[in-house]
Amino acid sequence: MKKIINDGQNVVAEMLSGYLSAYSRYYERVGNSNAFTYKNRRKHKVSIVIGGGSGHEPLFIGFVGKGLADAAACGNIFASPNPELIMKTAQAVDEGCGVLFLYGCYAGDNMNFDMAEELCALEDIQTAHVRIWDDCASAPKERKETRRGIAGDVYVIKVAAAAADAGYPLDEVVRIAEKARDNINTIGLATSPGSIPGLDKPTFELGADEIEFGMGLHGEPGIERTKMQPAAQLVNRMYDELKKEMLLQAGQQIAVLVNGLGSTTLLELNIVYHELAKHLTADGLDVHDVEINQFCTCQEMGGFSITILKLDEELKRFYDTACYSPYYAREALA
Amino acid sequence: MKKIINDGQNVVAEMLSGYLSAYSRYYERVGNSNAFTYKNRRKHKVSIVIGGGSGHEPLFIGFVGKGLADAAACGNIFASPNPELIMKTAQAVDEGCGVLFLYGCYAGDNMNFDMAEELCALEDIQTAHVRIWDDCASAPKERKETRRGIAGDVYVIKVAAAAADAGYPLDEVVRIAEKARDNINTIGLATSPGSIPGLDKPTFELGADEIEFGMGLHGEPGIERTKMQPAAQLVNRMYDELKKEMLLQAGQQIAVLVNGLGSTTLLELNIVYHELAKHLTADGLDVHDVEINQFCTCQEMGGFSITILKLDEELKRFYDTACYSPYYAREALA
Amino acid sequence: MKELNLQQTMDMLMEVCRAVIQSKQLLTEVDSNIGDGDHGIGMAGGMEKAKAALAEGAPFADINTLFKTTGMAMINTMGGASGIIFGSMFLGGLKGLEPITVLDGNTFTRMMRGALSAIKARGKAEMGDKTMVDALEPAVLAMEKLPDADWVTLMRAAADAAKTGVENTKMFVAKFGKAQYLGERAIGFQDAGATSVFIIFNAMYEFVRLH
Amino acid sequence: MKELNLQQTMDMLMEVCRAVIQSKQLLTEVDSNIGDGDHGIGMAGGMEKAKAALAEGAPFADINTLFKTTGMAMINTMGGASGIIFGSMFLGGLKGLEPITVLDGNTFTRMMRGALSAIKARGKAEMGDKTMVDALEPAVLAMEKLPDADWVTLMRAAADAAKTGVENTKMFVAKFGKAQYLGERAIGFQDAGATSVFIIFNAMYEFVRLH
Ligand SMILES: Nc1ncnc2c1ncn2[C@@H]1O[C@H](COP(=O)(O)OP(=O)(O)O)[C@@H](O)[C@H]1O
Ligand SMILES: Nc1ncnc2c1ncn2[C@@H]1O[C@H](COP(=O)(O)OP(=O)(O)O)[C@@H](O)[C@H]1O
Ligand SMILES: [Mg+2]
Ligand SMILES: [Mg+2]
Ligand SMILES: [Mg+2]
Ligand SMILES: [Mg+2]
Repeated sequence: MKKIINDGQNVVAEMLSGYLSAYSRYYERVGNSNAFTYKNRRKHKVSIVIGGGSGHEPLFIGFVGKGLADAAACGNIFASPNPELIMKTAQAVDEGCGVLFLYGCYAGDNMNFDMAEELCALEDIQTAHVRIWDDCASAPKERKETRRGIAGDVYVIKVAAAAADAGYPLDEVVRIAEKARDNINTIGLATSPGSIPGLDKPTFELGADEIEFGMGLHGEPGIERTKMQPAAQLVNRMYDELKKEMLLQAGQQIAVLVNGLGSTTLLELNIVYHELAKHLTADGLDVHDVEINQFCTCQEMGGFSITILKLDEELKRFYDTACYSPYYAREALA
Repeated sequence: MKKIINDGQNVVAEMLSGYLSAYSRYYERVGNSNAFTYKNRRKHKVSIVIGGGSGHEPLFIGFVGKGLADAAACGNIFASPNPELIMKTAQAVDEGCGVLFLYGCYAGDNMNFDMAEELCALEDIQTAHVRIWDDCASAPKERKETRRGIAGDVYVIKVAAAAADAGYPLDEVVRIAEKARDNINTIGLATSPGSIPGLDKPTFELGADEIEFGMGLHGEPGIERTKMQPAAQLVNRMYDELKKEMLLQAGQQIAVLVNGLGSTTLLELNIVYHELAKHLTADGLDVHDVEINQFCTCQEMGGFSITILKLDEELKRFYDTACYSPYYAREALA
Repeated sequence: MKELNLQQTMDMLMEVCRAVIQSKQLLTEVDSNIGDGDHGIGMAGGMEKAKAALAEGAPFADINTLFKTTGMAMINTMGGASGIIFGSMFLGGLKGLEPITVLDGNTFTRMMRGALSAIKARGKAEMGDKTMVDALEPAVLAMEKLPDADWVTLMRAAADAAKTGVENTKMFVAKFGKAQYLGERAIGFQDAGATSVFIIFNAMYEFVRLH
Repeated sequence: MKELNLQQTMDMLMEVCRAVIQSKQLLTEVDSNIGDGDHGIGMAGGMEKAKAALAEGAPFADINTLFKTTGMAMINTMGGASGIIFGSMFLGGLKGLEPITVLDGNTFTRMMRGALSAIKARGKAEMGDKTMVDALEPAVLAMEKLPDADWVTLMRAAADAAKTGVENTKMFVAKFGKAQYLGERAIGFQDAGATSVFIIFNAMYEFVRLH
């Protein structure tokens, strides 16, 4: 694995050093830790703190900014940040209106954020959390609280941050974030593995002609391994899963994210949407907005995911506001 | 090569179908060709038309939009668009104030755009062109008109489009675009090849432990093949080349772009800037702005490039304006 | 040997750090089979930091601080599931413990029982869920069956029980961590965290055996 | 055979298309060695489109339109350096040519001279620059040495000269196209475009030989 790094141990600190000095206009490091805040955040509002394992860039570093999260706490590669770091990050942005933690539902994140909330309580910081579990390939619907959080994180962060910016109190921001979370599903597929910087073996193996539906962002196994197929068939299969899971119906308003996992090109991702759009049109869905990008990756993993967010008027209001970070910028939608 | 495509012949048309239906808010196809225009472009101004071979996404499709180009003509993978397509694209956005073509300096692009200008003349469309030749590894300074255009395209497009939006006449926009072009250099390195969709062999070969400095965006050979090295050393070498080439001096104001070639992750690119920033600081350069992103790729090629733009007050004025496309969005800089 | 003094306890913890660091490759492989492959990096990194913190913090006033330093270093550098779980292995037994400067087997057994409770409270895993609990709980039970034993006997029993626990994890489907998504496919593979527990007790056993 | 009628000319161009399409793999490999590897895709794609355009456009009023249809199809589907260069190979000789319905060798030779001039004007390449000019120019010169020759003689000479031209490109450093950046390292490899020129003339030779 040829990785452009210096030393496997220091990758996260060095990445943040690069990011925060390049974008010092926007960001400020928390002490000399692996966490940072958005400088121009609105005051007197619920603070949004995001975080998780590193290695999925631009998530989480690219979802802090205007109309987005107020701060991010970055763990080591594929490992949750620690409780003290999370607490310090919350402390750095707390405005006395409470802090909402948004993170993907993984054992490590759950435990570290839980303990961080205990530490915050000792510091008199009011907290809440919403765990994101959008990956419908990772567990059956009845056990959805054990599902993984993947690209759907992006929508939850966007919507919750807009609600916080709109001045909603903590319990309302939680309600809206949970509503978004409960209206989002994602399914992915992998064509080739990523690798952990500093290790010389990839995170998993796939035959030269194989792909896996539903594979997780760290190479966790999915629901089916098959031979490689043309884009149209791959998208068919994935859309079917989402349609069943989400009970999609004509007239339903949705937002759609086609997300590349790392080395799959924008050319390919746009072809994926070319195929997906046919289904959405045929089923009479009302497509409010679409993003085709690399938002939630697993190093140079090959493959992509499709995320659908069902919108109602309230969610749409928060979805539509402008946001800005170096990796996720949108003008306000009309 | 596992590519998420349907058919090697149709990739560009299908990619554009996906892109233009996802972002129909912003874009409109020219007829049913592989070209499109920005819907909300300013009127009564010089029109900026960009284009070149596909396969380098987000270039060129992602550099059309607010404060950016007015239209793009997309060729087949790694092949210039044809003269008729270019002419039709120009025709679609011509406001009677002239059309400026911006493209990378490659034999195919040069000939096709030249012939397109001849076709435009027959249609009474006033035209001009600026060829971009920023890759200082591709030829010595004395023959810089034969150098390749790579990531530096982004800056020339940004600055020229801002000048056009500011209402400058064609000859002035040409002057400013050329000034930008003449103040930009880029050097890249490749760690692994990309592949042309539909072909099953990569575009070139590199040993498991080898990298190549100065390799072109289609696998054209560079200036030196060496063993893989830590990020710090790679950046040293590249910065040295740029410093020599551009005669960088303390106090010079610059903008910097660290660009990933495809599968090299944002984690790595940010580490590259972590190293680069040390040199820039040590040399007393005045870093006005930095971007770390994947703007100009070669499919899933591994590696990155560093671009430096020397700014003066005029260039800075145009650099600083806001711009928006799904893949390149920036707020106005203070 | 019935008691370890402060220096000996410190040396034993240092030995634990070294053993885990040396097992980085093994732990990477075990976690790669059914997890995400980072357990070796994580544990080795945490133990590097613990070693450094112990070296830097010396001399220590009491054994409590030794354990606290180790546990906090792990939690705060590793992050991840195992940072908090393995940090708790060193921290979780300190609650309510008066400052001590000698460590006898009974006290250590009580500390490990406290750690086990903390870990189970935090992580909700029970025996059979294919986690480090499958190694830690048998080790604690084995130690509890040997009140007033000397350190060598105690640690041999703990390491043996942990080892059996590791073997048992092969039979289980995972309920926590990244292996849970594998379902039946995880069967046949041992749990990474359980392997670390064995390495830790085994290092302690080797230490007391040689001193 | 001294003259081709309209249908024969059409059949010959179809044969050229087929031959190039069949050489896709070879052209890919040749371009991969010292270029970007897309010449096979480009030429095959252009010729597919030319074939379709010829089939669709038939019946044609004159031979001029046959060549124009082929050349325009290539330019407008291939793009790239070779789209315009090879499109010009079919278009470039039409300037000033009265509509014709039979094609004799002298006219064809003049057309190829016109094409060569157009290509050199557009692309600025000269003999020795390691481009398709290195195959086309010798072919034109060879044909010009055979006024009033029958088609088989003429085309054999053209194909032979092109073949030698291809061989010669191996000795050159490239001045145009993506191989230029290779400098000395391009020596030993033949030029992709020159290879296509040979394939085109050779297909014509095979066609007239068999008819
Ligand atoms: N809820 C839990 N309770 C106890 N141990 C756990 C729990 N979740 C995970 N573990 C332990 O952590 C180990 C995984 O550690 P590691 O690979 O470092 O973390 P991650 O799963 O975040 O990659 C598992 O092998 C298991 O023993
Ligand atoms: N300026 C030129 N004049 C004549 N032929 C050229 C010129 N530039 C390139 N060619 C021909 O085009 C061929 C390359 O074609 P192709 O691979 O399809 O285009 P590209 O170089 O854009 O990838 C070269 O082998 C060469 O013969
Ligand atoms: Mg992990
Ligand atoms: Mg090409
Ligand atoms: Mg792990
Ligand atoms: Mg080529």
